[in-house]
Amino acid sequence: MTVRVQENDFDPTTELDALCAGRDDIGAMVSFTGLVRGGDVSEMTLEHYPGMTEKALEEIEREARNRWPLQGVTIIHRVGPLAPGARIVFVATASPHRAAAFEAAEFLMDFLKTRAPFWKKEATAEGARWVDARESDGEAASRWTREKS
Amino acid sequence: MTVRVQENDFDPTTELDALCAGRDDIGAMVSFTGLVRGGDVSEMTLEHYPGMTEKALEEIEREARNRWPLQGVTIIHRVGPLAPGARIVFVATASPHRAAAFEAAEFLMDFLKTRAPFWKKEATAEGARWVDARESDGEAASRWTREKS
Amino acid sequence: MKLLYFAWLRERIGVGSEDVSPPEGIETVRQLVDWLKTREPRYDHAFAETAAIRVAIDQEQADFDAPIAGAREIALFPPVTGG
Amino acid sequence: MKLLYFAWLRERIGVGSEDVSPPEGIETVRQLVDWLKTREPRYDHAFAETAAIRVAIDQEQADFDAPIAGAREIALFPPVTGG
Repeated sequence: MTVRVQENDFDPTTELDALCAGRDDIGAMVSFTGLVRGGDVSEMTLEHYPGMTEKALEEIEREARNRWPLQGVTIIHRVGPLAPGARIVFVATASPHRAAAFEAAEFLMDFLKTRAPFWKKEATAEGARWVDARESDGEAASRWTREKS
Repeated sequence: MTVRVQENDFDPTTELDALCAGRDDIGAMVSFTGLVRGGDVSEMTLEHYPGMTEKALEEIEREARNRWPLQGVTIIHRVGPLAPGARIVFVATASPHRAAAFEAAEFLMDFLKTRAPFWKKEATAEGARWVDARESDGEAASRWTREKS
Repeated sequence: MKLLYFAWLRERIGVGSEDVSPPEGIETVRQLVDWLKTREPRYDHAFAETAAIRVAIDQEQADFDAPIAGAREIALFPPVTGG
Repeated sequence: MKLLYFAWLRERIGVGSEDVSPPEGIETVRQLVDWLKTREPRYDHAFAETAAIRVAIDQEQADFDAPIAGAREIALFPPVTGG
């Protein structure tokens, strides 16, 4: 299990290799990489709540492991200023089977987006603005509760 | 769009970087990496149908693009002998939004497993055996037809 | 008791954290926020819409009716937008 | 007409490809396979269970009732197991 909050960029291959290092019982690894979208955004700044962030990510990771047979989970979230096209977030899962790896990665992203204390501020030509929470993210997260009930 | 059948290994970071190179309108990239599982398997050999394989993969890719707003798709499948732990297959999708990237990657894998002409042969201490097609793979692929009808 | 503010809440209040000693009778997060609003206009402005504000007590998500007795660290912030 | 065999079908027949000239009256894949089975025991063994065999005509998936007239390349193989 790897949970990291960092300013620096990360390398997907290094993270995927670490996830399956030294074992040969993993059949499937799924990764999600979130990127800064440009358009009218010239820079994105990520603020977070040190201490709580790591706790929240570890709790999300624990929930995923309770639901799926996972052999490894990696969650990396960058903070600070990021240029368009830059990687923001990385989530990877390892499992014997692909359905579990896919579902768990999607679950991790849905919960990360609604429960982990990160906030995005966009710089544009008209000034800076805080990104509003999207209703669709809340809906995406709540479907995992509905499905289980 | 990248579709490759090759004996050599590949590098996930290189492939993901190529998928989003020179643009900043991609918000989400999902990758799937399939690995050779060990256990009683000492080596896995992948046979394929040159010519048809590429066509089948390109058709699968086209179908995914018809269903989801994808900005890029990469499909790489290795052939020849592979050791336990080795990468076999890589599928990556790029989209403005994560749900499309996740669904399309899962769709690509389900269809690749049931439509692309690859065959696996496992070497074990008791000899070599051809892997049987799994019924669950057929079910996974057919759910995409049901959902659309 | 340490209060933490994030994102636009931090910007409106003007500080990221501060130590406060709420008077007796302030027992819930809601009462704490109402008390803060009486202190200075910047708090009133920041907390104008409490529906848009989330709270964590000692780094665990909580709600506005949660008791604050014994809390070391209370964080107030807008809905999260990471990922 | 070129025939291609893959995986255990290739192993049972002993070659990966061969050129054949089916006699007149062989119009579908099923008839082609039935004709092959009459040639030598190794074909009979390979095609014992046609339910477990898939076919592609000129690199497109087809079924056993598909006509073979005009086909350049017919491939016979077990269900695929890649990915």
